[in-house]
Amino acid sequence: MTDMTDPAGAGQVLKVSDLSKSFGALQASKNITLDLRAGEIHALIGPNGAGKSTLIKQISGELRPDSGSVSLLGRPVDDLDCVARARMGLGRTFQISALAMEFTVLQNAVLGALGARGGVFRFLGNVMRDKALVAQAEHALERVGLLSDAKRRTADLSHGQRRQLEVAVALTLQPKLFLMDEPMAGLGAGGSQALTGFLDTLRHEAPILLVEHDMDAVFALADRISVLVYGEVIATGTTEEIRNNAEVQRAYLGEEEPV
Amino acid sequence: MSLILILEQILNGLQFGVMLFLMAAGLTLVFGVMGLINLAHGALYMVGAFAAAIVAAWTGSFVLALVASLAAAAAAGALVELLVIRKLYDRDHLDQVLATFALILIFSEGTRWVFGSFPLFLDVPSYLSGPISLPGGIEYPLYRLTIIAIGLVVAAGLFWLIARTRIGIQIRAGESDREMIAALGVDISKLYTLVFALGAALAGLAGALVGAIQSVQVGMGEPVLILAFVVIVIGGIGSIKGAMVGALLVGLTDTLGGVFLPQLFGLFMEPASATSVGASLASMLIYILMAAILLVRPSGLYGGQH
Amino acid sequence: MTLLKMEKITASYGPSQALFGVDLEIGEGEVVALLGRNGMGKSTTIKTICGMLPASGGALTFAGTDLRKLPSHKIARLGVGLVPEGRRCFAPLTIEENLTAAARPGPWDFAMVAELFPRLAERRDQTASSLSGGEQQMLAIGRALMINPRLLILDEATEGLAPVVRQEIWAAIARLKAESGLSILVVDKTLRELAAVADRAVILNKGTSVWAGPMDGLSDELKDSYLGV
Amino acid sequence: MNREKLLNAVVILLLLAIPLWAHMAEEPFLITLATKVAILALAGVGLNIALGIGGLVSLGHAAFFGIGGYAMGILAAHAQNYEPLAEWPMLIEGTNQMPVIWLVAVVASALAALVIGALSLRTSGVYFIMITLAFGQMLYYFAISWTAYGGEDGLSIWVRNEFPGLNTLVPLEFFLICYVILCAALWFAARLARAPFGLALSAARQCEARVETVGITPYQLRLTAFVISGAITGLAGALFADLNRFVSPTMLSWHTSGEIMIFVIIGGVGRLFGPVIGAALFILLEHLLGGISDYWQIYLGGLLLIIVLYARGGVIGAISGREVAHD
Amino acid sequence: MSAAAETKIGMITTLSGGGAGLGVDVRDGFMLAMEQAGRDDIEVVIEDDQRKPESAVQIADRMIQSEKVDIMTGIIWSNLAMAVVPAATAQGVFYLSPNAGPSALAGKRCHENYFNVAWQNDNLHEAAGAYANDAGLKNSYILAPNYPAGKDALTGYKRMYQGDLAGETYTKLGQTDYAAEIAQIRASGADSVYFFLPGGMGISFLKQYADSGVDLPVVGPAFSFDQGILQAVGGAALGIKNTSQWNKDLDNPANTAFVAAFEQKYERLPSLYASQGYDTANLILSALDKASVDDKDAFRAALKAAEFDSVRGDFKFGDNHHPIQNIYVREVIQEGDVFTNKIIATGLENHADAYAAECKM
Ligand SMILES: Nc1ncnc2c1ncn2[C@@H]1O[C@H](COP(=O)(O)OP(=O)(O)OP(=O)(O)O)[C@@H](O)[C@H]1O
Ligand SMILES: Nc1ncnc2c1ncn2[C@@H]1O[C@H](COP(=O)(O)OP(=O)(O)OP(=O)(O)O)[C@@H](O)[C@H]1O
Ligand SMILES: CC(C)C[C@H](N)C(=O)O
Ligand SMILES: [Mg+2]
Ligand SMILES: [Mg+2]
Repeated sequence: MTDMTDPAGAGQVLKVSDLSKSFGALQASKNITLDLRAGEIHALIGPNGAGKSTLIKQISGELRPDSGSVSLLGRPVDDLDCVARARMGLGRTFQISALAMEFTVLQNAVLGALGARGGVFRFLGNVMRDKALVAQAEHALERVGLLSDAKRRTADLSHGQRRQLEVAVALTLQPKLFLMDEPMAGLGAGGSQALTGFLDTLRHEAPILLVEHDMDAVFALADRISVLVYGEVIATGTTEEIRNNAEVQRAYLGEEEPV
Repeated sequence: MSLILILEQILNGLQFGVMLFLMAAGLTLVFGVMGLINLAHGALYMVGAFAAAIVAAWTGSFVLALVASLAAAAAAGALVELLVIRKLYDRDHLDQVLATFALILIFSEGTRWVFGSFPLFLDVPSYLSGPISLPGGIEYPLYRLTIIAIGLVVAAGLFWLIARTRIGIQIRAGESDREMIAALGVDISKLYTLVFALGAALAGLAGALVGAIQSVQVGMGEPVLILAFVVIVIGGIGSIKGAMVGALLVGLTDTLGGVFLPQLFGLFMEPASATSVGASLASMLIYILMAAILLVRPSGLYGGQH
Repeated sequence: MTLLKMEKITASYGPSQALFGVDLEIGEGEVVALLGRNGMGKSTTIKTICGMLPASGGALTFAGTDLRKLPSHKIARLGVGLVPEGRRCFAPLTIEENLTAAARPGPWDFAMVAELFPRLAERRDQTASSLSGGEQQMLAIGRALMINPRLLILDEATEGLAPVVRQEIWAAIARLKAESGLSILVVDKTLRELAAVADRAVILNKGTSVWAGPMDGLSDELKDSYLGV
Repeated sequence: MNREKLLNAVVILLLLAIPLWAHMAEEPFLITLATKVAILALAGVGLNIALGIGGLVSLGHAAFFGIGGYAMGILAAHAQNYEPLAEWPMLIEGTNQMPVIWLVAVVASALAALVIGALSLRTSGVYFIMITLAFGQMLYYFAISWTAYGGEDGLSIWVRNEFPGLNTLVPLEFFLICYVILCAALWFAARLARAPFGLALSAARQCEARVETVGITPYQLRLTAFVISGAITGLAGALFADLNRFVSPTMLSWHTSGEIMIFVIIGGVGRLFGPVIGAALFILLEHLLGGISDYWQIYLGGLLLIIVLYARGGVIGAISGREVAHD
Repeated sequence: MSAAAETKIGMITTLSGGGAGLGVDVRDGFMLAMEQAGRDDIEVVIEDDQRKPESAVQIADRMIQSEKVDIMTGIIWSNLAMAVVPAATAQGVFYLSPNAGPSALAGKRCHENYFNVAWQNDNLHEAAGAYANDAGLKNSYILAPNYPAGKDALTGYKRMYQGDLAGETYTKLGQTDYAAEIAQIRASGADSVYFFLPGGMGISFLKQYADSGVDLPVVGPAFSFDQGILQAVGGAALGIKNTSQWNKDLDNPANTAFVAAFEQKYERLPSLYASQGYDTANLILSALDKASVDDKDAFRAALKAAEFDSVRGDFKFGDNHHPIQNIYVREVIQEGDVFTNKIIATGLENHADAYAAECKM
């Protein structure tokens, strides 16, 4: 659907080079280099506290790295803030839901559509009567299966429903790539399966950098997997390679590896 | 200007700061630690001063007067917490502002109703009155030195209470998630009543101590309240250490600014307008200080992420 | 012997009713899994047990005590330890302070929790707000254990945890069950992992308990119609 | 029509009907009271844009109210004395024309809001409350010692300023001016809340990170809201000074900020008519209780306490329940 | 209109909050005189201005528009007076000030319907300056709050005082801690201190001054030593000289009767504010005896004549309708356990204010 312009050549939508970040004595990112290519799902796994969310935050622009650089769509974005990066087409979901709780589900989605379209500084005119925006928002809700809840207050949603809404809002942005920090967390078994199916189709719209602890989902979806341990990428490879990597098993997967 | 005078002014600034700390400490407990904006804190300061003045008049004992100020303010605080404040913890700050503003009206006018419109008498006891000589030839009022000492003791005690005791941990946990700490078995309501009463008692003590060298009258708490808010915001809300540093900064800035600014302007302006321009700027100085500090450190000097 | 008994419990969030009749029983030393799709009332059921949401009807007793009349903190003191959905660690407090805030005497103390989750001991002076998601989850479990509960309630306690850690937690739960006779009510999405520890399961659908039985009695139809698997 | 809308309609009609009746019954003071309600409500409508939609708890709105007041005071005082305001770099004369005064008041308070907002919005929460208070207090102390315009004594104007085609000295006509401006501001605030800007601003209050990730900068939203809010409150200040034909530093004091905020809270934060109902109720109470005893403020305090404890979401919240999320 | 209320008087004064003591005294003095007159054709409407100028303006509007009062009075504070008086007198209402006397209303902006029954703001300070000369003070340190009345005060003092100034300080309005100023005074080499700090500010200053060990003689206007605050200051004020146009020991029959009646009715000693309220009421009563308020010219002339028994003894108005009167030097003394003042000298005789020349009436 999205036509990927590809100035960097190698199909790279996102390129992280040599990124480092410390919190005091704790080095949360150590010379991380990694990329995301058109049409793929690149999973990032690793033990709790390994620095996955910290990396995501540096890519999205919420945190500034100490050194190293990030490029989006072939362009270095190190001096852009997270708003500017979002405008370039970076969509993300949060590990802990970040939604406007007093809004209806639909309003949250419309907000996304509004951000994507621009024209926020309009002081007259009813935004919820803006057909184009609402249609775009409803379409996104429908895709995650929340359309029937469109009129409910976001605060009244269950935990899992909020996760779905997060994804829907990211969809309204029609981003050129997604950063997803544990989208499966809190979804029931059924919900996880459904979302897995959905992400599988989404990769063709925009590639996804996926942080996830749900190994069923990761192994089902990922084209490539990178493993982060103590802030360092210790391995990158295909599902098979990673599954059989002894170091990864020890540090992350454990013995009784899920089938 | 002689060195002695400068030293004396610095001492004055410190003492004013410690005085502010006594007030700010209670406010920080309630505001920072319990997450409640309590505009009525100044009213509790007034209650303490009035209680002290009355007991001093009856008994002639300053110590008893101080005890009375602690007791009366703590009792008023506990009562207010049980009847009103308790219903406000899970409200937003705005409801708290309105409710505690209403409490100011009730306390102030109630006090005026009972005690009349004229200020009351409360004086420094004879054993603390008059100046003493400090090394270096500084003459300094003994009473003010006593206030500095009391303030430092209270600061140490509070710091220990909040940072080191289990009660302190529970109070802070309650501020972060009240429902959760209750679900873990802590009777947070009782704890908060106690804390509120403690904060009130500190305000009452400050009122009594300060009342002895200022005027004991209706509305006396209000200007101090604003300054105390300035102090805890500069220091960072919820931080006892911040309240201490903030109080000293405000005390020194206010005192030294009032003294030196007019002289500074006198260097290049004619004397009459220098005093007046200098005095105007001195009045604004602590607010300028607060704005400047918040611009550099948006959550105060020692503030967390409030 | 029955520790917790819940009969025909109903509850509402303001005007909107969320529970329409939940029956649930947990015996001493038993591990019960509470199942159901998103939004079916699992967390709400837990909140009514812990006194965080009043039940509007039905009966609820814990070791013979009527819980419906008790405030939240008294219920906890009877021995109900909660690991809530979404962790809810005390953000500005350090790990150590989080753990000691509500600690009650008993076998579980800081050393035991540190043994279970060594990461927490390493970071004991770091504030909860700066912990990674998984670290916060460990902290929440440790915190609930520190009150030395008779009934431990885990609401999505393994959410966001790395597989190794999850295995450790399941192992820890299995150990708790075997060694201390602790009763456990657990909500989790990974049926496979639940099956290893849970004795019985209760399924909720739209705020009503629709099935209860032994864990291995979960048929594929049940899973399909109520869990969407 | 839901209950809130019905209530709003009743209030706005009553606010018009009472002065009309008072005019016929020759009760001019009632008109003055209604004018005061309209003006203070206008100030509240301004604050409510920042506070209710944007969540910006400003305890410094007296600054804008006072700047509006001084805009009127200074311009009119110069017009009255035939002394030009400035001769250099160009000749600026005072004026007693309301439209010009309003324009100056709006521009001056908007500029002040731009500066104060740009600095203050770097903080948030309680710190924001206090930094806005600090800027307000700076202006307050400045005005007290600014003897050129009266210092604490303030500035008195002999006659009310003029509005083309109306006799502003007739209480009813001045009321109508204020009433129309209030209605216009309410209309604008209602549209704003539903407009794209309102949606984004409200979202920024509820969840800043969400707004950023959809590519909108919360700071810009808030600053814009703060400037609009300050400008409306400034306009109210100019009208208030004209109502009293007097301006003084009290308009700049934190009490004034507190009172405007209290109107909004009493009525209901974020409710369109919150400031109108709050101002009306507060002024009515003040007026009625004043006669009861010297200690009337005790009763006022008691009533406010009852409102805050038992009427969640302010008076409007108590009457019409939880806000309906708009279509 | 019924015969019961032919004249309506509106009193706006401060009855709530911190400054209420002054308003209460003015009101009580005023109402005492009214009660003594026992006239049923006068109605007095009293309203609390809460010390807010805007409230005062609106109350004034109401009194003039709705209550249709003929005479207004009561305002304590200059800033409130500046807000209310020009508009009220312009609308044809008589305003008699029982306390505030801002210089503008005595000079450029004087008005035929405005009478000040107390003093022009500078007067007591001028007397204090004159007293300082007589007492041989040569190097005063002077301080006042940084607001117009404070500036008037120091201007007034300096107008008469001939010695040097060891220092001049404007403090913050509402300041309560004076340690820094007292240290300055100690170091300044002054031989005396003059301060104008009304209300709580003065109480604080005096207590702190007494505790500091600085023992230079202190002079002040009566506002810093009025009956309402002396009890609160206590022994710290004993012996201090201050200037006032009135004191309870002024020896004239009207005053003796007033002091006795006031004490009996209110169970406290009257303050100068109470005396001013009492005089204001009696002035109105004396004018009403001669003319109806409806005849404005006649009534104005009757007021101007000021033929009433003032508790100050002789009392007359200058051309700008401000008093020409004696101003006395008082000393703070203790009678039993009550602190009060006694007159020790006459500071200025038949003193008129400095702004009269600017008044074109
Ligand atoms: N602001 C901060 N200050 C100090 N330490 C921090 C801060 N933010 C994160 N950390 C630490 O950095 C490490 C990496 O955290 P991060 O949130 O990136 O982990 P993660 O890989 O996302 O883990 P999880 O899978 O549990 O979410 C953790 O040890 C965490 O405690
Ligand atoms: N605070 C609330 N206010 C109003 N309604 C709520 C609230 N919390 C939950 N609900 C509603 O109550 C119902 C039950 O929610 P609950 O959180 O118990 O579901 P759950 O089974 O725990 O789901 P999940 O697996 O997604 O956590 C849902 O329909 C939800 O929308
Ligand atoms: C009581 C007096 C000191 C009042 C003073 N005249 C003032 O203007 O405020
Ligand atoms: Mg993470
Ligand atoms: Mg749940």
